[in-house]
Amino acid sequence: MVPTNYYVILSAILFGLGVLAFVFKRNIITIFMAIELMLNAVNLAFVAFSQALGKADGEVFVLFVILVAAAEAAVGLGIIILTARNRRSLNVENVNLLKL
Amino acid sequence: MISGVLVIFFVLAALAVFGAVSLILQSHPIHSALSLILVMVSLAGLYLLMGAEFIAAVQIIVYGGAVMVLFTFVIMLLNAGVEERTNFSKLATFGGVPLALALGGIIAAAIWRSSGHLPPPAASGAMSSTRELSMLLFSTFVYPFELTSFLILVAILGAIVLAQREN
Amino acid sequence: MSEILAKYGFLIVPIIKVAILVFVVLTLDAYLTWLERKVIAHIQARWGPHRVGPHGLLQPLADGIKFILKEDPMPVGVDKKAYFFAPFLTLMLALTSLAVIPFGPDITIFGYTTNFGIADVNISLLILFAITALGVYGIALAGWGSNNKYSLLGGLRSSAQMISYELALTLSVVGVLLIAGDFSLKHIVEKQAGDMGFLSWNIIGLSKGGGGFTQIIGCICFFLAAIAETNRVPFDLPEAESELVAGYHTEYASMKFAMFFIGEYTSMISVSSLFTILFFGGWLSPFPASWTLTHFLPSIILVPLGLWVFYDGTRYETILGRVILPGLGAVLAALGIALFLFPAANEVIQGPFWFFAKVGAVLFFYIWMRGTLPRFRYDQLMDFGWKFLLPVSIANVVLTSAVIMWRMK
Amino acid sequence: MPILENLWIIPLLPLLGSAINGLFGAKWSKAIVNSVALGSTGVSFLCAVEAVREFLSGGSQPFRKEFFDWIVAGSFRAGFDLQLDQLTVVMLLVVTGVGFLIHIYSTGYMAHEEGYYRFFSYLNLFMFFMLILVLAANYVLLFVGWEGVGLCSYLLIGLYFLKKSAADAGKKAFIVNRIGDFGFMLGMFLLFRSFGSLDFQTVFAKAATWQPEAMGQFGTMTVACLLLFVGATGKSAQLPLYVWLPDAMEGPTPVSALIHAATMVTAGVYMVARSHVLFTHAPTAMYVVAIVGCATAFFAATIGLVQSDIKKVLAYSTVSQLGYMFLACGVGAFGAGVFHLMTHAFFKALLFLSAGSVIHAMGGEQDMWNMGGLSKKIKVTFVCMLFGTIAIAGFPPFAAFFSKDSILFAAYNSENGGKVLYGVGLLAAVLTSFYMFRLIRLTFYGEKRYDEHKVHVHESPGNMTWPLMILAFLSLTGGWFAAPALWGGKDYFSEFLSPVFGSGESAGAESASLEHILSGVAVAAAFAGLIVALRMYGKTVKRGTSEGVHKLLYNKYYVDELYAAAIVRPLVWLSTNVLWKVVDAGMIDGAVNGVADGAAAVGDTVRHTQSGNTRSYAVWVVVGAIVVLGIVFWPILHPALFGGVR
Repeated sequence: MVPTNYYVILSAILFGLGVLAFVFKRNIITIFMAIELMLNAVNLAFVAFSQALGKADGEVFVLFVILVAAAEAAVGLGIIILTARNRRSLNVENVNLLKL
Repeated sequence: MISGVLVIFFVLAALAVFGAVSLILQSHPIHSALSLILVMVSLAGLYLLMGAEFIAAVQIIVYGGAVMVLFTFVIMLLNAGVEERTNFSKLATFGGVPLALALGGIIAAAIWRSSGHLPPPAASGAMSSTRELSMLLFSTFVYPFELTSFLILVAILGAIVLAQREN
Repeated sequence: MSEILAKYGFLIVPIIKVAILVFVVLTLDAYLTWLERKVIAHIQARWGPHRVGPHGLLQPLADGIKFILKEDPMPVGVDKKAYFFAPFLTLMLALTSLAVIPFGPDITIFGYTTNFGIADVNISLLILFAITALGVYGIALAGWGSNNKYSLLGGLRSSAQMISYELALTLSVVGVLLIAGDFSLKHIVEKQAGDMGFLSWNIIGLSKGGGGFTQIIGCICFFLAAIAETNRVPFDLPEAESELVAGYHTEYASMKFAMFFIGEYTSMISVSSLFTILFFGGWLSPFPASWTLTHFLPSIILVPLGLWVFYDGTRYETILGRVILPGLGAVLAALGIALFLFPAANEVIQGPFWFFAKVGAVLFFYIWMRGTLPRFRYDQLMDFGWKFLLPVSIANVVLTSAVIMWRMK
Repeated sequence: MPILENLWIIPLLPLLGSAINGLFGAKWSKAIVNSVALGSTGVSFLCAVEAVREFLSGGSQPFRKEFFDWIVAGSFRAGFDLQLDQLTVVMLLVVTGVGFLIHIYSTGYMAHEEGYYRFFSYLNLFMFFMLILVLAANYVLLFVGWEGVGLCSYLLIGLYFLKKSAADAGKKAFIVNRIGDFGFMLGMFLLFRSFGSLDFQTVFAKAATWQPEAMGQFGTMTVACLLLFVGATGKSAQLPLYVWLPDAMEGPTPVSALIHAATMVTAGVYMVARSHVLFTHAPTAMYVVAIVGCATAFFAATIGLVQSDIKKVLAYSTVSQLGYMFLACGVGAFGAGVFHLMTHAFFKALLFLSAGSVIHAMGGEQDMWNMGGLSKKIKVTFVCMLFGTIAIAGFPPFAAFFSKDSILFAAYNSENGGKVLYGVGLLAAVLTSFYMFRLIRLTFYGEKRYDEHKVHVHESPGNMTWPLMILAFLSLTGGWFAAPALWGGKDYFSEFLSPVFGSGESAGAESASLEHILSGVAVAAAFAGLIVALRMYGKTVKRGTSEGVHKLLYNKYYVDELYAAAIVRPLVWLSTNVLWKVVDAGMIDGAVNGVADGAAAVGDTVRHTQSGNTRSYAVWVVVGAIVVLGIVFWPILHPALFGGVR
């Protein structure tokens, strides 16, 4: 059998990569994907723990996470479409109305 | 001696990590999306390995079949081109890698030390786990569940309002 | 021999089954195209293919050879990865979806019991849906990859369409799931078994336990959604030739095109099988089990068919016709007689016989619709999916669960 | 409906009238405004009469009712409590009755003035507050009425606010009253601190149990009484705060009659009389009151001698009459004080209204040197004014004869320096009769000193003359309650009030002889004044050249100039040079601007983190996550960081 640690470490690695993508990508959509990647990493940890502890609560939370991610995707992509429409660009570095 | 399960695990894990890395390295959003789908599918495989069939199926159906399709759809709709490598943010350029690594490292270290004693995930019977899931969902977590449905409704409305062209 | 099976069966049997299944399904696809062309031709008062072989029976073969031999041009400016990946993905997923479908009850050969199908997973339905859900990527990537506005529009349409109809597809099944209380297709079929024959199928729902409830609404919703999922008429907008030359596979030729082609028909088959399993009792005979005479129906059908084919072949003027058709007829007739003589084999054949009969009917219905109905407009498609299909299937879920609750107390 | 049970009706009616007129009067015709104002006042007068009837028929038991709680904080309670006892009865009838008459008069007097509806709205509002003042059953509610009437007097003095002098007079009245009110409030606080309540019942009940303080001792009671008296001096225009009243004559004459002669200015006297229990326990305060009253009486009378403005004369006479009332209170003759208050209300209202009628006739002329020989032209006014003059001068059997006589008698009887007080009071009486008859001579006799062709002298309309006649009748008969005291009988008025004040001065038969002598002296004094006046202002008079004492008196002892130099200018200087330039501009603005500048500076430095670049923000998020996780996981992590073994 596979020790729980492996799953969890894998999820940590994926999460780190997600953070990296989150910081490094310039395309709004890709950044959004990075967020999804982090969510997936968290889900993995959830499932691993819940299976290890023999409780389904963790999986319930995974379900919630997935649902919320779906909702988030709907709204977020709507926002992205608007942004792209208004600024003719998907590069977050061009979306800088707040700069000094 | 390495058991077959372990082999499968490592294969899937390697796939997932590969997908995540290529998500970062790919310059075109649609390729990033494909790599993300790869990650998700391999994660679904891992769930199956752990005996969480239902979660695995939902992972593929919702994430793979709906969310990521939405992403690709939007990418096609906006006809997103290759990502331009601007570097306006010095902070992100120089501080990004170490910080992200530090974060991942902290989490990894903490988990490594804290979850050592846990037993390996035991694949309980699929239907049993699914049934248990539904029981919890409709007894303990019923209010969060209903709230989530409401949240999704709100999200749908918000998406419609956002995406419609004002005229 | 049996001990070998007992020892390495877990390895050998699946391989054999996969081989058989792939062969059968590919042939089936090929002749499905033939059937489609023929049927539509007759609907439109034409002859359809009738040059290659008697009644154009060898047409599929010719087509296959043509596909293999054709040049495979590569348009400029395509996104190579996506362009190459898409057809493989489509075909792969289509074939994989067959893996979890039980074509019949468990069978025992040489003392080795195995399920009539490749994998017997207890969440086969979920897996099937998962695979169908991934199916959209083939089309979307094809549309995106082959740098062409028609393809892109096709891909966009298909991805939007699939997301929209997947909901209805999944929800329309929930009723059945509620009745069966199980994700396993095998169990779902067994739940429909009853001494009242077809009356206890889910579409009628008079199962002997009294636990059933008619799923006619779910059945209709599922069928419509399935057509949309497989991009068939009247929902074949991704490849609407009158608007987008050939939709997402405009830029594809030869083998890649063939892959899309085979993938489409395979998914048709798998969806029809799922339809049969969910609502029409899968491999169950429409007659009560007590009517043992009905077990001879295969022979009763096969023998006259074979004799007619034999007779029909003798009237052919071409050599090929004179050879092939009578041979085929003879084989069929012999098969019928053999089944009649060996009851054991007959018993084995019962399940698959009914299964394929039903699937064939459903496929014929597909073709029939294609020959009959016009294509929807895009907004009509969306309105139909969101404003009619989805609410109706949700209503079905509510209704069924209410009835079940009422039965429980 | 028993009015006594619903006393609130009496003040409420004028309030309604005021609200209606104030809100809608602008668009309505004079007739409607009249009917609203007169209706509300008249009905409330009738209600007051009915309430008094019920009170008397009910065995004249002091009535008191708490209608609703207004302020309740801890042990402190200030409720909307109204009470009705003999003292209140007197005030109530005077206020509503005289007020009603003056309302009637005003309809004629104000007929051609602008701000008609405003005037009546204010007048009704004044009635409301005055009634609250007299009906109040605790100091807080009394203070409400107190402030309210002050406000109304301010509004009414400044009715012609376009006239600078009027606006200034209003402000002056308001500010001077503030000083008095300050003292009054301090007194209230002290009372609450020492008695734990401001309710008349409780306060007086507790106070009655206290040991009366000795003469010259400044105990709690004395201080409280003195503070209250400061308020009284402000409201009732006593030394040193009398200065606002003469200027208040800028207001319309009916206002002067109602507020600055009949009712409001007597509020101080009423308040002192109301809290007589406290004062009787503080002889020092009593003495101060007596001296101040007496001094004011004389002082104001002297100023009144030489004034040329007819209303100014009456104003100073008012001040001196109020002084008489305080003198009475000071020597413990509260009954006499209230008695004089009532009679004074009658005849001073009469005098003012007549003066108003004269001014009306002269077309707004107020300087007596430009009048003369009016007696033929405006007979009714002349007769009425003559009645008032005789009354105030103190000739029997007119009202003031009895009231002033009883005051002087009480002063004469009072110990420690009563004789002196009596003497000064008598002198003031002489002066009073002098300046009043001077006024009569200058106004109504001699040859006319005005231009016939410019001024068309005419008698006032009925709605002005009728109130005059009624008031004339009242000022003739108003004093007859006390008549029996002359021949040793009972002073009915004091008898009536005795439940409130206790039977103070009992005019026994043994002192009857003395009283006869004293009243004879008083009449003699009045005659003296009359004779002198007639001799000095004969057929032909001309404006006196003012020098020496005359000049001093004519300029009112330069009191206003004195105040301006001593108080106003230093205050102005302080406000401009210290409070404004240093405190406000320097400290306060400095602090505010400093805070703002500091915030701006901080923002200037911090805003550099807001690069506006989303990726930088993402990095910041990561940093935050690292910090939080580091803190949370520290116990798990530190062996790992420092090479610890699992």
